Amino acid sequence: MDLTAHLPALQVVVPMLSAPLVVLLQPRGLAWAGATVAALASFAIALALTIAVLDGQPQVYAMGGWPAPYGIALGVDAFSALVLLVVTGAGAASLLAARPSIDQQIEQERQPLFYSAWLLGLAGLVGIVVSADAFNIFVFMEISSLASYILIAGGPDRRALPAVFKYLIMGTIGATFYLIGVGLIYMMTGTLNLADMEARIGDVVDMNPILVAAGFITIGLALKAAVFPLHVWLPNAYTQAPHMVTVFLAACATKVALYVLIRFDYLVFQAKLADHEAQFALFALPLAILGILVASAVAMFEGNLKRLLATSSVAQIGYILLGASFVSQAGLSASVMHIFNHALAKGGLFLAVACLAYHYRDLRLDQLGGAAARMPWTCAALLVCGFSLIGIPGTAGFISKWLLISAALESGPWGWGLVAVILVSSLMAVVYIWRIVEALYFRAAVEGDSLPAEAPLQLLLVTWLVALLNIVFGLFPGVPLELANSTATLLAGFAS
Amino acid sequence: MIDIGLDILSWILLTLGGACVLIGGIGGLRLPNFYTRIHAASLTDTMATLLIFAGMMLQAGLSLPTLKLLAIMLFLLLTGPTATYALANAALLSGLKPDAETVTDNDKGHAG
Amino acid sequence: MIFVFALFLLTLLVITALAIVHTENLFVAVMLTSIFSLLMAANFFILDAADVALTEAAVGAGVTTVIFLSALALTGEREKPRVGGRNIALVTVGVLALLIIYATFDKPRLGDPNAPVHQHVAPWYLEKTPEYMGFPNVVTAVLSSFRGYDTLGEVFVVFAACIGVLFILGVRPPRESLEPRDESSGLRHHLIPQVVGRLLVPFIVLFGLYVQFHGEYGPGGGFQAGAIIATGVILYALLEGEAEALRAVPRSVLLGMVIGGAMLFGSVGVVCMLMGGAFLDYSVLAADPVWGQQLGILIIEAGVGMAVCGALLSIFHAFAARESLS
Amino acid sequence: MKLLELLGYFNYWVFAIILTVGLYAVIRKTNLIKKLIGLSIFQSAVFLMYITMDKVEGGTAPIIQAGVENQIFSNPLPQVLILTAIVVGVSTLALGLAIVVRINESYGTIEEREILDAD
Repeated sequence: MDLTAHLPALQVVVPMLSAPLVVLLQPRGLAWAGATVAALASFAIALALTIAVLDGQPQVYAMGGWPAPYGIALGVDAFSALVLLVVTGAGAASLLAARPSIDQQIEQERQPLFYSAWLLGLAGLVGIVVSADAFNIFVFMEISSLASYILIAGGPDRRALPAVFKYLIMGTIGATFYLIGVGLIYMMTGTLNLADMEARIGDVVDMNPILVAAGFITIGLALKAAVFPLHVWLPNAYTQAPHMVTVFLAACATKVALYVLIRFDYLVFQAKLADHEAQFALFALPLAILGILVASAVAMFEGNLKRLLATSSVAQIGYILLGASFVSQAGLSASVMHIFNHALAKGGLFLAVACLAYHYRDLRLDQLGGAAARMPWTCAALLVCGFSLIGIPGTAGFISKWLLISAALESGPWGWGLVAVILVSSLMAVVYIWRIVEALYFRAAVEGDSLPAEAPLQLLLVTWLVALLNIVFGLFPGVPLELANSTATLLAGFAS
Repeated sequence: MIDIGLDILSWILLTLGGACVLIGGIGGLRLPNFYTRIHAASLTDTMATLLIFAGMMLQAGLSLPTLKLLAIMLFLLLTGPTATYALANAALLSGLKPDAETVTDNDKGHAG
Repeated sequence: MIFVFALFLLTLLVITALAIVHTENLFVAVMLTSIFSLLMAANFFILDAADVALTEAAVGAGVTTVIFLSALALTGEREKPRVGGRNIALVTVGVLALLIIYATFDKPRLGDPNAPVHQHVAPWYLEKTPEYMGFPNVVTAVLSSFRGYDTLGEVFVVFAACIGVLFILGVRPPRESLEPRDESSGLRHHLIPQVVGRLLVPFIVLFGLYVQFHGEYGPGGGFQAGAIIATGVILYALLEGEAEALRAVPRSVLLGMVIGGAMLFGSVGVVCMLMGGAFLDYSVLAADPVWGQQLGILIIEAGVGMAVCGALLSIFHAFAARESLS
Repeated sequence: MKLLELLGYFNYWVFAIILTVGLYAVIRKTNLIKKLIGLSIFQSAVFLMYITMDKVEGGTAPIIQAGVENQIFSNPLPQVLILTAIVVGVSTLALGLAIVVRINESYGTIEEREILDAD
C-alpha cells in the first residue's frame, strides 16, 4: 500500500500522535511550533483527501486490515471531505495565529499541556468525521470533548470554570445519550458499522428500540451541537474561553456534532424509518426556526462582543438545521454550504475579536469606543466577516443564505413563511453587526491614548487571510459548492 | 465414603459460616453503639470468612481453585481486621468515646 | 439459583442508587458510590463479562473512589439542601424512564440466542480468534486487534484526562487559603495498617503484572493491570505519605509513562503501516501472521497498561499535592 | 426458564431506573460534586444495558478453553465497548473534579446557586 491509501488513517494519526510529543516541548515557543506544524500537516492531508474525493474516489480504509463490519472502517466522501477541510482549516489557522494571544492568556509553563490538548481536540474532531463506526465516533467524541473542556478551562477569568463545568455535564449527558442510542441499534442489528447498520436496520425499523434510539441519538447530538433549547452551555463557554480557543471551537466543534446528526438521520435511519419526514418536520424545523429567531433577538441586546457573537452562533446552527430539515436536495446543499461559510465568517469574526482583545481587556461594546482609529486593519477585517455573517452579496455568507432561501421556496406551501424567517433574522443580524460597527467606528474612545496600535502581525495576517477567503468564496464558490452538491445528492439519494 | 464425609463436613462449615454472617448482621443492627457494632461486623470478616472458605475448599478438593481460595482467604484475613482497626481508630480520633453507656442510634450522615 | 442472586443484586443496586441521591453527606455518597460499583461488578460477572467486572471493580470501586475522596478533602463534605425545581427534574426524568420502558417491549429478552447481537459479527470473532490470534481470550483479541483503533482512542482519552487535570490544577491556589500543613501525612503513626499495607503492596503490584501479561489467556489486560498497579501505588502513598510515594515513582516518571504508553501504542500502528500493512495491522510484524498478532498485542497491551497506570497516578498526585497547599 | 425471562426484562428496568435516578441527581442537585456522582451513576446504567445484551443462555465468559467442544460463549463485543466506556467515564470524572476543586478555590463554594450569585 502506498502512502495515499493511508491518508484517511494519517488524517487522524498525525495530530493525535503529535499531542504527546508536544507535551515534551518545554522550551519557549517550541510547543506552539510543534502543534502548528502538526495542524498544518493535517490540513494538507485534508486537502489531498478532498482532491481525491473530487476526482470521484471516495476513500475507504480498514483499520488493522480487518474487513468492514468486524474491524473499524474509516470513510471519506464528499460530506466528510468538506467538514474535514473546515475542521483542519480552523485548527491550522487558529494555531498559526494563536501564539501572541495565548502568550498573554496562558502561563508559559502550562503552554505545552495546552497545545497538546489543542491537538487532541483537533484529532478528536477529525476522528469523528472520518470514522464509519458508531462506537468509534463516541470514543473520538469524548477525546474532542475532554480536549475542549481543557481548552475552555484555560480561560483567564474565574467565570470560565462554572461555564466549563456546565459544558462538561451537558456534553457528557449528550455523549451518554448517544451511547444509549447506539446500544439500542446494536441490540437490534448486531453491528456497529454505519453502512452495515443501514443495510440491516430495514428489517427492524419499526420496532420500539429503534424509534427510541433515533430519539436518543438526535437529542444527544443536538446537545453536543447546541441546537436551540439545548444550547445553554454554549454562550458562556465560548465567551469565557481563551480568545483563540473560541476561534477554533466556534468554527468547527458544534458543526461536527451536526455532521454526525445529519449522517445518522439521513444515512442510517433514512426514509425507511417510520415517520422519518415527520421527525424533521415536527422536531427539527420548529427548533431551527425558534433557534434562529430567539438567538438573533438575544444577540441584538447583548452587551459583550464575544458573547454577542457566541449567541449568534446558536442562530447560525439553526440555519444549518433548517436546511437539513427540508429533506430535499436543495435544502441539504444549502445546509452543508452553510457549515463551510459560517465557519469562515465566524472564525474570521472571532479572530478579529482576538486581535481587539490584544489591547482591550474588556470586550463590552461600550468600552470599545474608538477602536477603529487604533486598530484600523482589525476593524476592517471584522467588518468584512460581519458582512459575510449577514449575507451581503459578494461574501461567502450570501451564497448559503441564497441557497437556503431558494430551498425554502421549493419546500412547499409554507416556503414563504420560512423565507420571511430567514429575512427577519438577517435583518436582526444587520442590527447586531451594526451595533458592533457603531461601537468600533462611531463612538469616542472611553479614555486613554488613541495612537494606532495594531495587533501583532502574526494575528492580523491570519485574520485578513480568513477575511479575504470570505470574499474569495463569495465570488468563486466552486469547490465547496461542488462538495456540497455531491453531499446533497449522496444524502438525499438515500432519503428519497 | 470419604467423599460423603467431606461433603457433609463442608456443608456444616458453610452453614456455620452463614450463621456467623447472620449473627454479624443482626449485631450490626441491634447493638447499641458504634464500638460494639464493629465487634459484630468484624465477626463477618473473620470467623464467617474462615468457615465459608474452608467449606468451599473442601468442596473444590485438591485443585487450582483451592489454591486461589486459600489466597483470597489469607487476603481477607489480613485486610478485614486491619479495616476494623482503622475504622475504630478513625472513630476514636474523631472524638467518639468508647463508652458502653452511650447509645448512638442516630449516627450522623446515615443514608436513611 | 444464580438468577435469584442476580435479582437480589440488582435490587440492591437500585436501593444503593436511591440512597446515594438521597443522602446529603457527600462522604457517605462517595462511599455508597464505591459500593454501587462493586455491586455493578458482581452483576457484570454474573452476566459473563469477567473482563468488565475486573475493570469496574478496579476502576469504579477503587480508583474513582480515591479520586472522589481526594477532591472532597479539598472542598466540603456537606451538601446544602435545595428548595424548588423538583417538578421539572421529575418530569424530565419521568419522560426518560417511560421512553426506555417503551423501548423494552421489542427488545430481545436476556440470553435469547436468536437475538441479532448473537447472530451477526460476534460469532465471527469467536470463530476467527483462535485462527488469527492463537490465544483463547476473545475479549482481548477484539479489544486489542479487531477494534484496536477504539482502544488507541481510549488511551488518548486517558491521556487527555491526565494532561487536563495537570493543566487545570497547574494554577497555584490563591494565597489566602494557605494554612499550616498537617505534618502527620499518611498512616505512618498507625502501626497495624502500615505493617499490613506494606505486606500487601508487593502482592497487589505482582497481581497487576499477572493480569497484564495473562490477558491473552484469562480475564485481564492493560486497563485492568494499569488500574490495579495504580491502586497498589496509591495504597503505598496513603501509608507512607504522598511525598514518599513520589520519591519512589516521581512525577516525571509518571508523565513519561503516560506519554510513553500512548506513543508505544501509536508507534506500533505506524510501524505496521511502514511494513506494508494497514494502521494497527499487527500481522505484518512477524513472518507468521499469528506471531505478528501476538507480538503486536503484547506490545500495545504494555502501552495501555503504562498509560493507564501513569495517568491514574498523575491524577491522584495532582489532587493530593493540592491538599498540601491549601 | 420462567425466571430467566423475568430477569431478562428486569435487567432493562433496573437500567431505566438507575439511569433516571442518576439523571435526576444531575439535574436537581446543586452541589457540583453531587452532580458528578449522579453523572457517574448515569453512565454506569448504560454499562449495565450493554452488558445485559451480551448474555447468552448457557453461555460462559468468552475465553475459549482448549479441548472443550460445543461451548456457548457470551458476546465479547459489548464487553469490549464497555471496557472502553468505563475508562472514558473515569476520565471525564477526573477532569470534572479538577474543575470543581478550582471552582472551590476561586469562589469558596461548590453550590451552584452561590456561584451564580457571586458573579
